[in-house]
Amino acid sequence: MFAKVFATIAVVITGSLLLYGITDFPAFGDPDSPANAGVEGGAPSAPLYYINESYNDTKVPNLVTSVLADYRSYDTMFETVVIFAAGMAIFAILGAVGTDKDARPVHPQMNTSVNGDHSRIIVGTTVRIVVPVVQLFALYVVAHGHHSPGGGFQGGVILGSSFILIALAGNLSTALERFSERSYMLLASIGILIYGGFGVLCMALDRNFLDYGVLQKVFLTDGPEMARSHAMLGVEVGVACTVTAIMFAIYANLASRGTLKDGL
Amino acid sequence: MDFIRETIQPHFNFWIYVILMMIGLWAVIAKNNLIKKLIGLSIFQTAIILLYVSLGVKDGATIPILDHHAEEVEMAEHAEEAEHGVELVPGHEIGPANGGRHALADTIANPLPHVLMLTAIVVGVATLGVALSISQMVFKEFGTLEENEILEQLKAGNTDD
Amino acid sequence: MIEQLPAILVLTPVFGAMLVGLFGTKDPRACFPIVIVTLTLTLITAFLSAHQVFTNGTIDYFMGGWEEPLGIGIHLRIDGINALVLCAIAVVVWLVTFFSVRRFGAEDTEKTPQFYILYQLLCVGLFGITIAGDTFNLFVLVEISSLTSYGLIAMGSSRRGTFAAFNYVLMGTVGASFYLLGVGYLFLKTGSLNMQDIHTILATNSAVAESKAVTIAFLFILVGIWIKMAFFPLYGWLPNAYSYCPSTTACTLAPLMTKVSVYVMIRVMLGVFGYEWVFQHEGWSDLVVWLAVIAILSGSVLALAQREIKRMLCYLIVAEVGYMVGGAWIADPDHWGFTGAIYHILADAMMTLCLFLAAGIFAKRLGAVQISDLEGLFKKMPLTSIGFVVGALAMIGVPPTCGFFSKFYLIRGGIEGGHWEYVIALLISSLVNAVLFFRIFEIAYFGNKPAEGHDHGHHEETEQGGAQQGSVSGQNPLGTGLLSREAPATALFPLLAAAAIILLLGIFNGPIVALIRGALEGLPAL
Amino acid sequence: MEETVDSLLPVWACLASLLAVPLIVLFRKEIFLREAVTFTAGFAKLAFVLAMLPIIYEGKVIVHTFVGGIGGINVPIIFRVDALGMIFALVASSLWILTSLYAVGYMRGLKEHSQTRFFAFFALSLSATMGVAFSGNLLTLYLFYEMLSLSTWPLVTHHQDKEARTGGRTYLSYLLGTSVAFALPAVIFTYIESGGDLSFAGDAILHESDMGYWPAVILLLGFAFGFSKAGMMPFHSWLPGAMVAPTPVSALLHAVAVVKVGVFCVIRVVTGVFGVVMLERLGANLVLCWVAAFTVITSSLIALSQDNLKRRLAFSTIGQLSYIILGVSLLNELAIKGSVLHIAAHAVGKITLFFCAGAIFVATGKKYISQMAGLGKQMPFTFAAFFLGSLGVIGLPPSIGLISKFHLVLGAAESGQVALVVVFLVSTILNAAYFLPIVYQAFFPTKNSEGDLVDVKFSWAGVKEAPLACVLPLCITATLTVGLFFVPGFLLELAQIFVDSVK
Repeated sequence: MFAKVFATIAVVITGSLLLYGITDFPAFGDPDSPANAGVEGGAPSAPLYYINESYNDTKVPNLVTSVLADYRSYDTMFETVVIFAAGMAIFAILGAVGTDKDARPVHPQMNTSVNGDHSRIIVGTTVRIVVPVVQLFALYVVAHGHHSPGGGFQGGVILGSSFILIALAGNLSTALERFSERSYMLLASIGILIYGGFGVLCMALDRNFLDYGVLQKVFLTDGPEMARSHAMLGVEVGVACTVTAIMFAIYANLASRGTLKDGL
Repeated sequence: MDFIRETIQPHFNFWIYVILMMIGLWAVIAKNNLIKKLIGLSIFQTAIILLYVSLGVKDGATIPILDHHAEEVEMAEHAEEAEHGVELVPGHEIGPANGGRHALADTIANPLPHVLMLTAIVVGVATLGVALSISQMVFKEFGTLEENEILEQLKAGNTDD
Repeated sequence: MIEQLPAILVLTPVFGAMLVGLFGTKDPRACFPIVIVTLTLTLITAFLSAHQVFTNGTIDYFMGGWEEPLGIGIHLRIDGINALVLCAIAVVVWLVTFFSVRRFGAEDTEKTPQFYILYQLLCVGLFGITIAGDTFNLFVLVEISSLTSYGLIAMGSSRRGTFAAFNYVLMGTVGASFYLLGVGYLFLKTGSLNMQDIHTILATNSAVAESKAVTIAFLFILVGIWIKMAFFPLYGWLPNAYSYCPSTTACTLAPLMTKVSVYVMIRVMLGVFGYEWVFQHEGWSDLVVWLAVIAILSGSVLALAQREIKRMLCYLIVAEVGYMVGGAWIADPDHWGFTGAIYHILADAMMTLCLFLAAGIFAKRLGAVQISDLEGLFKKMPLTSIGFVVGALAMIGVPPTCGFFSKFYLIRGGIEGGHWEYVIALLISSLVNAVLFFRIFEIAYFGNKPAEGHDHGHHEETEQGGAQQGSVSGQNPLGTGLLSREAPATALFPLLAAAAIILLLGIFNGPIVALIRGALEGLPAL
Repeated sequence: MEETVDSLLPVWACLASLLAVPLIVLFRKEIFLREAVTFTAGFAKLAFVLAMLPIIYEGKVIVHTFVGGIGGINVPIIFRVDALGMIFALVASSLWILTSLYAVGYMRGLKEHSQTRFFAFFALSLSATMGVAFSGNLLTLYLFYEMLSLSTWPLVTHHQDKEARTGGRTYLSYLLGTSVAFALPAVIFTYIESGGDLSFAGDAILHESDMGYWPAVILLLGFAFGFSKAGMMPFHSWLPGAMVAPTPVSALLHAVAVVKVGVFCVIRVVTGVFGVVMLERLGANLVLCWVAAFTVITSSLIALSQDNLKRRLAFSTIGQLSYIILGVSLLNELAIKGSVLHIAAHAVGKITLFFCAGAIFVATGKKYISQMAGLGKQMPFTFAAFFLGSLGVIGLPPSIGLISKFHLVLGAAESGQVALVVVFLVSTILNAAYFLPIVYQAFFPTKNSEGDLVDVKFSWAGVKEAPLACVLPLCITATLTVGLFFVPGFLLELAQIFVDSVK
């Protein structure tokens, strides 16, 4: 009861403060609002710059991708690190990953499902057909992020979910056979190393971290624009690696309470 | 009625986000079940995402992806009309008042909030995952996810650590 | 190379963490060498950047080279203040690494690689927060440090620990979300995420600066940070979270998380909103200082009521946060409050580190959780005791430890700013700390139940038994089995190093404070 | 402007005993080496102090800035030796050697435990004392003051029993409590009022301040009560509490080093912080005078009723300390001179008395005055020394006490405070009343008709003097008490230099 009264008071206070603040907000959809067009006294509006210049800078039509993977790629790298950290935190909390081989089932047992074998056949066959398609689509989403909605995170999540699908249809051990904990640890680390590697490569070529333009010497492109475009693809691949690995790892750990045995 | 038209209507996105957010906050504080608290937390975070995304909306603008076709158009016209803005997105008339470089900005939504919220979503997912794993541990330790029962157990067994 | 320092600082631990992920999972013995090399590099980098800042001025670093126009890329900035904070962070994490060797932290060796990965990512978060020049980037890094700390805290297997960690996640996330909300409001009114840009806008565009939304933005950012730093009345999560987690985790988080949050608050006040903007609001300063006074007093009183060592230290942190927030909000004309608060960030980081390390050693070697378990400590572990005593004296504020000088500057600020309630609270808290720690010293020195009063001082029979003749060593406590129950060198080294730094910081407070003063003058808003 | 000499000598005088600490711990198993270290350090310290003496006689001041401040923001740690510090350092360092000798005899005689710790902290507290004596600004003073409180705590609680625990608790809570609650704010207030200057060099810190009467009184009392080592009532009860310590500690620290640090600080505050001129202008000194006068009388009365010898000595000390404060707060030349002299006079006198109390305890195990009747025959040297020591404290000829008290009384008369003259005289009578009967009873105990001692239920057969290491120092200090009466010249000269510098 106390909690509810307290919650109501807190909600009313916070809500009225927030509403008090919005009374002098620009209207919804106003193209000249400060957020969209900048404000006097400051630097030129960043969003306007992105819309007008980013194609010239990077030759990537998807503005979200170019902002994400180039202008604000430092953020994005840490976004990937956040995912990675969350994965590590979950392993640490549930405590299964390690070198102890005994903790892992040597031979996956097909546990007897309540649903009986018929449904397993149907589900299993369906999954067997669907998973390759899903994975292919995932790769498309990663690779085509420059031109259409998509990118490393989205593609990574789809790819990770394909493994989750395997685990759901069969059991966790089946999925872990295809994607073991050792491999997802490696893949997750490698993903961020790829991302960071592009950044460090730029530093090695005497430019700031993640200043992809200088990579034209490496990619042998005509100008810095295409180098940026290519580097973004590489970076997205790195993101996809980490996200795939961690998405599946989180599922595997949560579903089995960290034991990585049976579970869902 | 005037109040609705003048205060709520132009800002209805903000009203919705505040209401959603308060629902989430209320659940975080008042709900007894830990999972319900987490659901509240997710609503809370999602409301913020809604706020940001609605910041980037422009009337009559489309998603921030330049058209493929426009690429060639732009390539072709770039040489001639470097000074003036070019229509990159077919199908959108550019009003004379908006001429120049500003034109493109009117037809393309603000990409920045989208980028930010992609990050915020990821952060939200990560937090949720960690919170769920901790709640699993809590369940393992206490055998329940009801906050009051946990508190009772903690009060009863002060020395069992 | 020099101009790349900010990037190197943040990235080195990222790569360290990934290397642990690659090699540590195969062989946990590979973890420690990787970590110590990484953190030594960051330590060197931090000091190099500080040197660079104090010789050549502020370092601005634009990620991806997106310099123009301001705010399209991500901006990192190391100025005179955060250079010092960086050094403090680097020193603390470097020292704690040694402490972690013998698995003082996660008792479960299986978790070693995860522990070190999280540990290094925590460093990334803390470094990143400190040098961030972009409000949203700050949020991302705050989340990295929070997520890793959730993991590190929940790694402990105690019952209370897990529930405390859950509450910490809730509070931490709400705090970070409030911050994000504030940034959103700010973005909505200014259209910018870059701190420097926002600062310029608020300084030049009065329409924006006076809008309600900006005020609300400041409020929510402030409350978000306050939750993170456990400022009164939002400190409920801290004592449980820090006192039931593994020692190594406590030793890292307790000195750093709250202090870095305080720095973020100062950064937001000075670097984003600007000094004039913040203090033009009448009554804010008074209100926050009063809150700080309550924080100091309640933290001290609650600490007095605790029987567990770590919990007591946790409530002291609450009081110390009150010191710093109060100092930052005093708004005295010469900015002694700010000076004191920033100096106290450094001092308190080292003090808290020292005390938590000592508490960790007690828990490990003596199984001492309660204060009363410390009976006869000085005899059992003389070297550890030295470290503990230095830390405690600093907490009380005895010269020449740094604790004295930070209080000195804070009190000066309080007097000049006319906030007598703050001055009195500081003094009361010092006295309470003195009572607290001398209570412990007494137990450690006399034992819990002292022998009945002797009629006169003839102690030879009771104390020494037959070891009179020949063995003079029997006559002093240091002689009997010196070092026998002493902590291992890997735990003693960080403790004694922290104690030494406390003394050095105190003795050489002059130059350090001069640097802080210089940096404060350098701020555009001052 | 005073002439200054930059020299490391004061630093070395401090370090002499500080460096001895690790050596003492190192040689904890070789007691002879350990004690040799103590003595070496003692003589080294005395040598350093003596080496500075000629410079001071020339009217110069030795200054050494230890940690430089930058841009005038900070208060550096400064060592500064003037005549006042010199007198104090001279007294403390010379008496340390004697006390060490005495302590060796006492501790071995009683087979005390933890002797290494004892000697180590003893050396440490001497460093702190020197630091106070040679501090060149208020901050350095405060720093060493606190260091002294902390380093003497293990000495006070040396017995580690219940009584020691209570005594130790009182000791620290009074000393630390008052210094944090009163002295620290006072220091900071001074710092702000003076615009960042805390240095004792040149004019007094606040001589240009236009402070009002009440702020000045509050600040002055803040200092006087904050430096509660001076034992001003009502913050005096730590001193009787500290008597649980072994006697060498009581002797050197609670008759000389610690308590004199208290009055030393008050003298510094009156002369160096406020300045005679400013206090005179405001008349704020009178408040301090009366608090001190009250302490003098009250403590003497309490001392009368104490049966425990060390407690009686402690209350006597409280009274005598207030003499010094009273003297300096009279603000005239004679009284200040008397105060400064009284530091030395009371030190040698009181240390003798404590040494005697300890020697009696070592020889007989008795602590109470009522148990000491008739002891004079068995311990003639001890009680003879006790007699001389009490002469010194009471201020009767032939003792240095007479000289200092004479100056004090004349000073009071000169300032026209008749009431204070009366205070001095009454307290002198009280002093005599609580000291002389002890001696009288020891030599001429009341006997009943059968020749047995009244009140005493045991015989003194077989009781001899305490070990030589105990008796020798007390004879030396007793001789000093008398000897200084005949050769007071060098002390008077130092006191004169100091008085000239503050006027």
